[in-house]
Amino acid sequence: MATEVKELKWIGKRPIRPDGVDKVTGRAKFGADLTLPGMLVGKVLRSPHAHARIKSIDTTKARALAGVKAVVTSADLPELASEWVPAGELQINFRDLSSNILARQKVFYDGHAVAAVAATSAALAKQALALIEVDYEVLPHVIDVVAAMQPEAPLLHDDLFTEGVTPTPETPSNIAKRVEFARGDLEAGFAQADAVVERDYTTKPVHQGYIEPHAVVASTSEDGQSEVWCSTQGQFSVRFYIAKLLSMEISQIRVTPSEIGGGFGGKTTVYLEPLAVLLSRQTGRPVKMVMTRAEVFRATGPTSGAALSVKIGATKDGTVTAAEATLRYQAGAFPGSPVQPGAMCAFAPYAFETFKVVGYDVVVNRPKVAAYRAPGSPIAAFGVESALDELAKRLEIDPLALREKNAAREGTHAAYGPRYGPIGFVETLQAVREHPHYQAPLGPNQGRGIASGFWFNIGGESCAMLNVAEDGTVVVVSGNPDIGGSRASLAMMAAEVLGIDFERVRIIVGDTSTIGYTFLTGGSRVTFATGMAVVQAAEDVVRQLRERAAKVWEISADAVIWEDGQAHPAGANAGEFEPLSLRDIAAEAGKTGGPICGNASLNAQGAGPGFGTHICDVEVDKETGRVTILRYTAVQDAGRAVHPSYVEGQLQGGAAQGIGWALNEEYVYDEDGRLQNPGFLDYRVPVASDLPMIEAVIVEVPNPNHPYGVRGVGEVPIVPPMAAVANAIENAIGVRMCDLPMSPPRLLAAIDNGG
Amino acid sequence: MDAMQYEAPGSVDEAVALLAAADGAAWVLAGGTDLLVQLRADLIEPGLVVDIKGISELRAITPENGGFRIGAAVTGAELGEHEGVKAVWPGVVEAMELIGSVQIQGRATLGGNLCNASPAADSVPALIAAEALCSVVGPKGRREVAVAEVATGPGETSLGPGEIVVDILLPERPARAADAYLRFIPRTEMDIAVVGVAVSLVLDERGVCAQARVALGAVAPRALLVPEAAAALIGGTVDDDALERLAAAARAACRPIDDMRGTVAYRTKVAGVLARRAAGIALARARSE
Amino acid sequence: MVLVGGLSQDFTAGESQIEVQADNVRRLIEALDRRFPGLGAELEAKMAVAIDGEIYQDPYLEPIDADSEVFFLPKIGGG
Amino acid sequence: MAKYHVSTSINDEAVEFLCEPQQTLLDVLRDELQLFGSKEGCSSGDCGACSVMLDGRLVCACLVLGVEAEGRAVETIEGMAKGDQLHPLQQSFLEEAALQCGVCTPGILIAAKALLERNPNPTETEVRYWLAGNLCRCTGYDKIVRSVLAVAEEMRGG
Repeated sequence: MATEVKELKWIGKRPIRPDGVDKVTGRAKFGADLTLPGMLVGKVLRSPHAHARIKSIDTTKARALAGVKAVVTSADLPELASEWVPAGELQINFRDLSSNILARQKVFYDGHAVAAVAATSAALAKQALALIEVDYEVLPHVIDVVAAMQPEAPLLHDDLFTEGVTPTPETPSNIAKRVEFARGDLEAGFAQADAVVERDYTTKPVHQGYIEPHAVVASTSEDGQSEVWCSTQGQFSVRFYIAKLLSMEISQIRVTPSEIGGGFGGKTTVYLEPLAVLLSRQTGRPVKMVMTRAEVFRATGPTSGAALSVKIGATKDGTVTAAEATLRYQAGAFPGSPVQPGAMCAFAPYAFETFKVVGYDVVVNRPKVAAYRAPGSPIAAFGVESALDELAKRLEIDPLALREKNAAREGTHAAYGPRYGPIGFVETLQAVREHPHYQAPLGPNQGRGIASGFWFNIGGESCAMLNVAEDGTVVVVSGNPDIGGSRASLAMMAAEVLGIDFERVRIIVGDTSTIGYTFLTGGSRVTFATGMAVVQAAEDVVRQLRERAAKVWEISADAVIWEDGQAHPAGANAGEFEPLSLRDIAAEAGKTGGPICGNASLNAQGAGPGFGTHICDVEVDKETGRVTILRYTAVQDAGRAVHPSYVEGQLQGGAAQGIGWALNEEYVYDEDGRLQNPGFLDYRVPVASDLPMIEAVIVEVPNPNHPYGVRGVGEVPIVPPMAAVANAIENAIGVRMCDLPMSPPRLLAAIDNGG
Repeated sequence: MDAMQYEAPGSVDEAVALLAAADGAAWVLAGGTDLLVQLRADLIEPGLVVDIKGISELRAITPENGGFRIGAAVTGAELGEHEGVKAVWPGVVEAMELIGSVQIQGRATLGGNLCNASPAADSVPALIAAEALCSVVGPKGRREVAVAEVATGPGETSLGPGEIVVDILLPERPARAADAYLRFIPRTEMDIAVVGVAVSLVLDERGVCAQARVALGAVAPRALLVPEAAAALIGGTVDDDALERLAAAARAACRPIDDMRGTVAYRTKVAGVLARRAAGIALARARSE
Repeated sequence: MVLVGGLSQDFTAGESQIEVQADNVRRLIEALDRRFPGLGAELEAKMAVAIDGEIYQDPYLEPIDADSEVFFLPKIGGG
Repeated sequence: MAKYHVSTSINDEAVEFLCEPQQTLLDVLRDELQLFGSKEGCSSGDCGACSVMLDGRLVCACLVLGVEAEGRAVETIEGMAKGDQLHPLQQSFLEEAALQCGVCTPGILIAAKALLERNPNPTETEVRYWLAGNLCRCTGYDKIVRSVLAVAEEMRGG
């Protein structure tokens, strides 16, 4: 790679992020931090039932309350046909999305939105909700994925016929889709095996747990133009969804992303935004809507809970001869679980010749799932990486060696299809082997587990704009909300290309009218794809700078080179001129052709897949079932770490979320299908004292498709932890846990049952 | 919905008068760590909130006959900073300090933890084991009542209309005596107790356990004093055998429910484990006297 | 050579490895649609394509060599 | 609804405001005084994003009524930097990348400052338990804890 020849000035350094000061002083404006004059407060009425037919909704009394300015129900939303529309991120059925935002004939889960009001104060809006009369006919409900797949299960949608089965079934069911990825002769493969592990696993739905609840302010003028300010991972997605759901033209809507207080995939869809626009349109006033924490838990998407069956066989030397998995993922109230990517990821780290993965997308009476970090992959990996560990034990092979033996490498035909280019999985395994943690001594009731994980990483559409100011400083405009420090990495790439100080680059996140379409922040794409756009826009600026210098010197632009932030004559033949800095050229820009502005728009291809391997040490209190995480190391191939601190941050944060998923996070529903723990008290995300330091080890196998070798890093770190913890527990006390979370009551019961 | 009123009286009499006049629609605000959550979640709609933190005697910790009188509005943080109480009743202090985060500790009060009447209140088993008394003042005057008699069930107390708990009296502690409190929570912080166990014991000169009190939290509708568990300790040197009998007695006393925080089986088993461990801590403390 | 993954086997009656002549993705999809009517729209809406290991999320005119290995796979999102 | 008149001190400035009795101090800071640095993450005292100092005690502003601020001193994130001088913790959080999305950051900084004022030489375990009331979902706490420990050392060293 050309970039490796030249020493880099900024890539790999750790400058202070451009948005940092605002965030440590309280100045940064998040979703709920905007107020507008005359603003109304909007609130949502939610279903108390898990499954019910709405016989009628009477809003008369609510409308009559002084101070209430509007009440809306699904009757106020356009009816949309059932069709799957490519909406940037996978497929969206807008009929379902509309019904999720305001229920139509039926409510499908506790917390499902039924009506919304706008009033002059929060207290009045609450009162108005209490005055809306909804007549429900309560229906039998189903929460569990396996139960929902049974023929006699309560049916959520009478028009849902399983897709992916030939012929298409004639009776509706809760199974929305079947997917399959397979290669080779499974039976023959298992016949060759010296040892076979076959296990069932379950995982619970877990919430992204972003600390900032969903929030939006919308203002719609009399000519129908809407301004929307909200906390989202993708302002362009919000704009498209609102347009589609409210039958508006896209150009009528301007969405400004606020600072976003965490998303992890959960803020890639819409809940309040269309309602706020609708209410502001009806009232002619700005409307602010902010979810309570209970609403976040009851009504926004967690990732799927699942039931899996995994079977893996290998010969004595550890060569896997066949692998099979059946994945049953809860989609929530409407189709669309991440079972497909889960099925694709299940065996992705390995060069298995013979395998079969079947996945089922199953609707249940829970909130519709949303994306959560590497959607689908962690669930599948919990099963596969647990089974591999058992297999290693059965074969008396080091679990790391078993993974090395079967690891995917460059040229391996990936389980989901194509051949891998340069990938760094083996390098992560090697880094684990060489890490002092892997050999460190352990005490009684302590155990060590390892597990690996994979995510595709994505590219996609991005724009970037670079404006050179009169003094030679540069403003970058990106179209991606910055959750984890991407403004820093993008500004660093701009500074690198321009050869100027990082401090001379400012960067803002543009609204939908300021910058061209940019696909959302997710899939670990921003530093890769938008980074490519920033590099190209910066190169566009460099091209213009060379042209301007050429004009000043009255030579050909080809005879000008750009080095260390200055234009130089290309060689002796070009003439003798003092170098011109960006500052010099910017000062004279008016005379040489006007302002200097670089642009790029692209659809980035070639995102390099990401792999990681984690080491986890636990200690188990065998009398209470408590698991203490003693030490944790997360190793991952980052391709090239632009700002290593924020890459480490992704590894540490993902690992912490995975540990929560492994040990304590779960949704608890009562018999009536009502969520019992819609708060941070009993939905137990890890607190600071639950965790040790999390050592992040970055391996760099550059992605040849990115100018600096970048791979996405945000998703992979949540994939290995659940199995790493389970494997560590098994090594500590000899008890194999196949059900998440491995909470104290569950672990103690397993210990008492003799494992 | 009537508008809520807020009053911050300067004396106990004033507070009692306000509460008595409000006819049941009033709530006492001490630390507010439960009250404000309920208010926010629309679980309660008080007509009047009486903030008792402005009453100086409710904020004081006063030595009394070798023990301490602790105002009902003393916070966990204030109690934890009081070296005197900590030295005499370490179990009570550690129980109070386990409640919530540092932020909660800055607000949550001993009286509030008692009167909120949660079966899982951390300070209550420790206070019961310590044989603490509380002073209750109401329209009919002042009375003293054992801490164990305040809560009658989840969210229910024996306090009459207009009555408030004004202070809690921790008695003098004999020589070679100590207490300890342990609870189990799924995380290391921030959770409600799944099981809580307090043990208070007194050793004689030979190291034989002369007196003991064992109280359990979160395993019944209210905190339980378990004399059978104490009996397992009394009269012996608190050896392994006694600790096993203690654990068995603690388990036998449990009448828990299954809920999202723990199962019947889990709570019962862990009550025995914690009883044994808490007794071990109390014993070590008493021996080091 | 074309390998068809995932969903589209509905259309191809289980055939998973198909030889097709096409010099770019657009022509390939047209050729497949002629052979399996309806498959083209399905591929365009839901599938990404990998040409010799390189994944294109929104493929259109990407060139395909005579000996290229092409693989259709579901489009990927992310958190 | 009758409003209450409250005189208080916020970041060393005398402030008067009107509020309804059920409004929390957090509601007042954000909705009445436009001090948006304190964040609302849960309104139940579980996340710590609204951490402020009240008469020198660390509290969740969501668990304090606005009327309770009468005659008392409130310190918020907006008062942490002095003029253009960031507090060492603020500076360290920037340098050590101890924040990602940043929504928990104001509360964590207030809590960490309270810790160091009380205990200038905390252990890692003490830092972790002190900050247990401040949820962070992005960082896994690693860089936050390191940053607090580094500042403690720096401040001790003078």
